[in-house]
Amino acid sequence: MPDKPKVAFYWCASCGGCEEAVVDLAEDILKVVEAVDIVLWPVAMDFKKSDIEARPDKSIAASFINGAVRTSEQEEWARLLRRKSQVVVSFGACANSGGIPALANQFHKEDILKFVYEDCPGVDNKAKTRPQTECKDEGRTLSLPELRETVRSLDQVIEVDYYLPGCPPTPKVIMAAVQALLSGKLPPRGTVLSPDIALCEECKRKDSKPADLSLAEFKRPHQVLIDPEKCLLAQGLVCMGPATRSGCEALCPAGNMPCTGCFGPTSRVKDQGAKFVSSVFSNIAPKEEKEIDAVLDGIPDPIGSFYRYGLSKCLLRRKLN
Amino acid sequence: MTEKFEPKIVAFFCNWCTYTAADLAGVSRLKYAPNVRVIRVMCSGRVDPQFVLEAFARGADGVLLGGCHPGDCHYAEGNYKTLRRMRMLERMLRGMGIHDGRFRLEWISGAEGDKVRTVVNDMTEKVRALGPLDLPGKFKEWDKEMEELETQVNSGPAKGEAVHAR
Amino acid sequence: MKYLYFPGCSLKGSGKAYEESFLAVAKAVGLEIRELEDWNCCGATAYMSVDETRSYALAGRNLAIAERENLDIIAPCNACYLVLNKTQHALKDDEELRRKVVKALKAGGLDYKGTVRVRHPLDVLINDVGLDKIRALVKKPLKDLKLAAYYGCQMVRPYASFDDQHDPVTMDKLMEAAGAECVPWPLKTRCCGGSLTGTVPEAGLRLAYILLREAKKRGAGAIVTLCPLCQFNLDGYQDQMARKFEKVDFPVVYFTQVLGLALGLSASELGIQRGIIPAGKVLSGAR
Amino acid sequence: MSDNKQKKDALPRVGFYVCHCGTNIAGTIDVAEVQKYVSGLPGVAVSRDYKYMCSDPGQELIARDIKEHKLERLVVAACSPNLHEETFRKAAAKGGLNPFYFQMVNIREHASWVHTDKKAATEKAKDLARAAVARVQHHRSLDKKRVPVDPNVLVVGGGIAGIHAALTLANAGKKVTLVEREATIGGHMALFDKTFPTLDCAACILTPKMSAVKSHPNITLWTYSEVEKVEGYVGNYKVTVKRKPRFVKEDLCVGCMECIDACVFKEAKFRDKFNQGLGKRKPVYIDFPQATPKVVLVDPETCIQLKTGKCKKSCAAACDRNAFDFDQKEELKELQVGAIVLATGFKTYDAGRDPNYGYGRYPGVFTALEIERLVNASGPTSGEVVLRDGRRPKAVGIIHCVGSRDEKSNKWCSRVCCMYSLKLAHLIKEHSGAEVYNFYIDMRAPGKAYEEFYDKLLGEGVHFIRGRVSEVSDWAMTPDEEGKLVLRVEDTLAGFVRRVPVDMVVLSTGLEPQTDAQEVRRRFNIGCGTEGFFQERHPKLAPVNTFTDGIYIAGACQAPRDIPDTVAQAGAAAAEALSLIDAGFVELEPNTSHVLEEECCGCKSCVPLCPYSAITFDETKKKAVINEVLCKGCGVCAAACPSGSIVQNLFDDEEIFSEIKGVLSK
Repeated sequence: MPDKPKVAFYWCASCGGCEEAVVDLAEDILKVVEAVDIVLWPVAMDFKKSDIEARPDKSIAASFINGAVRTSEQEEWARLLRRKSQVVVSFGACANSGGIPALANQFHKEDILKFVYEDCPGVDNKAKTRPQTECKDEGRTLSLPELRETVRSLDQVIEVDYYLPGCPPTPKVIMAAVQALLSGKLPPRGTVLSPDIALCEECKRKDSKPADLSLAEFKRPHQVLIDPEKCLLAQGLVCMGPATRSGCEALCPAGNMPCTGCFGPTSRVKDQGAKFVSSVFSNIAPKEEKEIDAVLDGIPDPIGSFYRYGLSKCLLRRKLN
Repeated sequence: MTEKFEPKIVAFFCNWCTYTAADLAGVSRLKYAPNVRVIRVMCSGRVDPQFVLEAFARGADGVLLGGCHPGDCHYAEGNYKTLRRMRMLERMLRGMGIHDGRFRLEWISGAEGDKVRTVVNDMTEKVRALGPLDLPGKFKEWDKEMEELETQVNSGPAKGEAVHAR
Repeated sequence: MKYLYFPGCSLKGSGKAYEESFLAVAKAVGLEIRELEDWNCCGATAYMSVDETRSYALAGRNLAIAERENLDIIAPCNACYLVLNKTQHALKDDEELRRKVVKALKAGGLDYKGTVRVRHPLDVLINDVGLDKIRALVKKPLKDLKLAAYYGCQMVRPYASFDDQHDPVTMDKLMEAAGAECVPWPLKTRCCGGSLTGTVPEAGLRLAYILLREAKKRGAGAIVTLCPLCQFNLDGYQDQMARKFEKVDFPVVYFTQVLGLALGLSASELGIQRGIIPAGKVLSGAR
Repeated sequence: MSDNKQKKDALPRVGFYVCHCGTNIAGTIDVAEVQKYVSGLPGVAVSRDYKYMCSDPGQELIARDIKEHKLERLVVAACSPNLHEETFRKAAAKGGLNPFYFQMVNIREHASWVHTDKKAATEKAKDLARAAVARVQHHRSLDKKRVPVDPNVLVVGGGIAGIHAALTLANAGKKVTLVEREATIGGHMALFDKTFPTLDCAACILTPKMSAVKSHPNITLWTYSEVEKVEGYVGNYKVTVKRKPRFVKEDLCVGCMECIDACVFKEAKFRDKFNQGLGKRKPVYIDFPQATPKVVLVDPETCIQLKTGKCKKSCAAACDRNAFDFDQKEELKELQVGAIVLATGFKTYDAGRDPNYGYGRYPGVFTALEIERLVNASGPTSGEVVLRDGRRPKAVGIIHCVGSRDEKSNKWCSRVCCMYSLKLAHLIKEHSGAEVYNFYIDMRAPGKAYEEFYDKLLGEGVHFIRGRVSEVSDWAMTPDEEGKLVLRVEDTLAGFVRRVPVDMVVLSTGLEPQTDAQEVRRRFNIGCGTEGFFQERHPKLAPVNTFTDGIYIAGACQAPRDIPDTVAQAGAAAAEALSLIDAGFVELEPNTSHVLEEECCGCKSCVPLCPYSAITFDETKKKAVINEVLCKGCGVCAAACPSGSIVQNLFDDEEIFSEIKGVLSK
C-alpha cells in the first residue's frame, strides 16, 4: 500500500477559527485522517520546525495554511512550507486577503505599539518598555519574531496554488477541496475553490429584493429590527452579498445578519471594496452633493465595512504614511 | 537645475462632453500642461472606482474624472451615478491617506474647451506641489522588510538543519 | 434691527446735517444705531490711488473692528461706502493682498475674515425697514414738493448692489413715500464735479452747474442727494457759478432731511439750517 | 488571483501607425521616435509613420500590411476618434480585419496642438501609444447592429427654416409633421416688411411657401402645439405632442373674421404680441391676414366667456360655420418618426436690459422689430413711420449692436443687425424723409451683394457714425436739443464726442437663444453651448448634425443667422434626414453591454440604472437581461455590476485595465 499523501496544517496570524472549521468536519475528519498522513498540525499535535525542515523539498502533498502573515516567524513558516509542499492551499479569508488582522493596515506599527504598550487606558508602563526581538537573560538570548509593518495575505509572501474562501471556510467547502485534492482532479492553478457567482444566487431573500431599489438612507444592524424574510440591502443595511462569492449557502443572511463579504469577490473583480461602492451607491435616491453626503454618512466606517476581510487585497494595499 | 517633478495624471473623459471639450481645446490651439493622459469612456458613469484605484496603484500621481454637467448627460443620468460613487470613493481615498488634491471630479461640457485647459493646468500644479505618489515604488519599499528572510529560507539546504530566524 | 454706524470725516464736518438727519430718521423708524467705536479715516479714493495696500489696511481696520460685533455697518457717505466695499472685494479676490493686510491688522490685535456687510442707509431703509412701514410712519406728507433725485456715482458704480447703475430708483421711491414728487431727470448719476471743483474749477463748476440748471428747468424745488461731497459741490459753489454762468440759487438737501420732515421731525433736528442756500422755505412747501 | 499574464508568443500581431498629419502632429511630436519606440513593444509586428494616414494611400498601406504581415490588431496614432475612427475601421475591414480590432490614439487634439514642450509631447504620445497597443490586444471582434428606420419625419418650429425643411422632405415623398408653438407658421420672417439686400417684400416670398406647406399632402401641420416628450433612439423616435386648445375647430373656420367684428369688445384693447405691442387686438383674433392656417383663436386670458362663462358669445353667433367650441381641451398626440429636424429659431435681446438706452422710459425709443411693424403696410400704422404720439420724426438714430458684442450682455456678433439696420435706414428714409443716423462699431456686410447694399445706403445720404452710443437721454444742453432725444457717442473716426439730437431712436437688438432653449434641448437629448444655442456635432464639418444621431438642427437655434444661410441649413438638415431614411436602416455602434448569464446571481443591482429601461429581470431564469437594441452603450451598468458579470463591448474591464497599465508602465 503506497504510503499515504502527507498533509500539513499551519496557522499564521489566525484566530483559530479555521482550525475549528477543520474539526467541524466531525466524522468526515476520520475519512480525511484515514486518507492522509498529517505531518504538521500545531493546534492539535506537537511538531517541531526541525521535523519539517528535515523533510525533502516537495515531500508534502498539500499544505493548508490559514491566517494572515504579520510576523517574521509566520513568514518563515510560509516560505518553508512552500519549499516543502507540492500544493499550498490558502485557507480562509485571512490567508486569502488579510482578513480582520489586515484592518491594522490603516495604522502604522509604531502607532499600534504606542497605544498597546503606553496609551491604552489599562496599561501601567511608565518606563515605556517595549518587547524586543532579542534580549539577554542570565546568559541566554531570548528571541521574539519581528512584527512586520504591513499585514499580508499568503499569496503576497509565497506562490499559492488554490484558495479556500470564507471566515472560516464552511465544512462543505473544505470537504469538497480535500476530495478534489485527493482525487487529483484539480481546476487550473490560482482558482478559488467555490462557485464563481455572487451570494444572492444562494440567498433565500433574493425574490423580495425590488427591481428598482433606490435607498435614501443606510442603517446599521443594531439600529433596525431586521425583517427575517426581506432582502437585507432593501432594508437599508450594508449587505455585501451582491459583491461576494457564494458557496457558504448564505449562512449569515439565513442567521438574520447582512453578509460582510468574507468569501471575497468573484473572479472578474479586482477590488471587492471599490466594486461594491460602485454598485451599492449608483442608485441611491439623492442627486445633489449635500444630500448624497447625508446618505453616505449612514456608513461611518466605509473602509472597515467594505474591506472587512480584504484590506491586503485593496489595490492601494495599505494606508500611506 | 534639479529635475523638476513632473506629475503623471490619468484622466477618464466622457466621450460626449469632456473628451469633446478637450478636442475643442485642441482645435482652438489652447496650451496646457502635458502631464495628463486621457482614457476615453462613453459616459463618466462607466468609470468604476476600481479604475481610479488601479490608476493610483500603477503609478499615477493624480486621477482626473471629467463628465457632463448634471442634467446634460448624453445618457440622461449617467453623471448622477458617477457623483454618488465618487463622493464615497473620495472618503475612502482620504481614509487610505491619499491627499484630496490627487483625485478630482469635474463637470466640463463639450463647449468648455478652455475649462479643460484651466483644470489640467491647475491640477498639474497642485499635484506637483503634493509631490510624487508613486505607489509601485512604495509597494517595493514596503516589501523590503521581507527580503532578508526570503533569501535566507530559500538558500537553506534542501534537507537542512534548524535555521534560526531573527 | 441693530446696526453699527460708520460716520467718516465728512459727516462730522461739512456733512454734519447728514449725520443729524440720518440719526434722527433712524431713531424715528426704529433702527438701533451705534457709532463704530474707535473708527478711523476710510482713506477715500485719494489714498487708494497713492498706496493701495496701505489704504486697504487702513479701511480694513474699520471692518475688523466691526467684525467683532458681528453686525451690519451703515456708511452713509458714498465715498466711505465705496471704499469699504472695495476693500472687502479686494481682500476676497487677492490672496496676496489679504495676507499682507491680515498680518498688519494682527499686529494691532485685530483679525479680518470679511464677514461684515457694508450697507448704505438707503438700502437699509428700503430693504430692511420697508416702504410700507415708512409710509405708515409719515405724519406730514410733503405734498407739492418737487425734487430732483441725485444719486452721484459711488453708490451705484462699480458695485450696483441694490439699485441700477444707469437708472437708480430707490431714492425716488423713498421720496415718493414721503409724499414728495420726483421729477423725471436723466442726470441722476452724472458727475457732480467730485474733487475737480477744488482742483480744476472751470471743469468742476460747469459739471455741478449743469445738474442744478437742469433740475431747476425740470421744475424741481430742490435737489435731494445722499453724498456729502455731491451736496457740498452743488450747494457750496453757487455764488461762483452766479459769476461764471448765471444765478441759480437752488437748495440742495439730504434725502434723510426730507424724509425726517415727512416723519414730523423739526427742521433744527435735521440740520436744515446748515445748508448754504436756505432750503427751509422750499421744504416747508411754501412755494 | 494574480494577474493572468498573456504569454509573450500568444500576443496577437499588432500593426501600429503614427501619422504626421503634415506638420500638425510632426511639428511638435517626434513621430520617428514614437514609431521606433512602439516597434519594440510586445506583440507589435509592424510599426510605421506616414505623412497622412487618413489619405487613400495611408489607408491602402494599412490594408496591404494587414494582408502581408497577417496583422490581427490595428492601432493608429493621429487625430481625434470623433474625426477618423470610422475611416480607419473601414481601412481595417478592407484588409480583411474585423473593424473593431482597432484602437485610435489622439495625439493631435490632445497632444501636439495643445503642448509646446516637444520632448514632453513625444513622451505623452509614446505613453498613449503603449496604452493603445496593450488595450487592443484585448479587443474582441464585433459587428454593427442594423436597425430599421421609420420613414416619417418631425420638424419642430414653423419659421422659414422649418417651412423649407418640411417642404424639401415632403417633396421627397416623406410624411412630415410640422409642429409650431404659435398660432401661425412664418416665425420672425412674417413680421418683416422687406428683406435685405434685395428689398424683396418678406410676405411676397414667404406666403407662397406657407400655403405650400398648408396644401402639401405629405405635411401634417400642427400649430399652437408643442413637443412634450421624446423617447426611443435614432430611426425609432416616439414623440408626444401637446396641442393647445384654440376654442375654434380648425377644419371648420375659414378665417372670414366675422367673429372678430362681432366680439362683445367693440374696441380692440389687448396687447397684440404679433405687432410687438404697437397694435391692439380682441380676445378672438388672428395674427395677420396671411396667417397659416387661416384660423382664428380665442385667448383664454382675456375672453369673458372662457374666464367667467357669462358672455353672450356674439362671436359664435356670427359664425355661420359654427366653428366655435368653448370646451375644447388640451390634447396629447403621439407619433412615430425616424428623424427630427429642430428649427426652433431665436428670440431678440430684451432692450430693457440696457437702461442707458432708455427703452421703456422714453416713448421715442423703439426696438428694430417694432420698426419692422411700423414700416409694414399690414402693420398697425399701415406703413406710416410715426412716433407713438402720432408725430412724424424729422431725425432718426439707429443704434447697432444692442445686446451684441457687449461684455455685459451677449459677447457674440448677431450677424444680421448691421444689414437689417441698413434696410430699416432705407425704409425709414423712404417712408418719412427723416434724417437717419446709423451708429455702428464695424459695418458687417459679408454676404452676396451685401456690401453693395451698404454703398447704396451711403449714396442715399444716410449718416454713418462709427462709435458706440453711450447714452440716450432727453437732457438738452442747447436750444436745438429741446424736446429731442440726445444720443451721446464718441465718433471714433472724427475723434471727438458728439451729441446727436433725434426724435426717434431704433435699437438694433441682437439674436439670443429662445428662453426655453435649455428645456427643449434636454427634451431632445442634444447638447447646447454655455449661452444656450444648440450644439452642432462639428462647427465646420457637421453644422446641422448633433451628437444625437437622427436629430438635426437648422437656422438661428444653432447660432445667429440670416435668411439665406437659414434656408441653406434647412435644406442641409432635410438632406441629412433623407440620407438616414433612404438608407432604410441605421448601424448602431456595437459598444452595447450584455450580461454573462452563468455569472449573474440575480441581485437586480443593474435593473434600475438604465434610463432607457433596456435592462429587465427574467423571473424564470432569475437573471438580468439587456435588450441590445434599446441599450445605448453608456456602460453605467457594467461599472455597477457588483460581480463584474456585465460586459460592455469595446469598453470591457479587461480593456480599460490594460489601457491604464499600458499608459503608466514606463
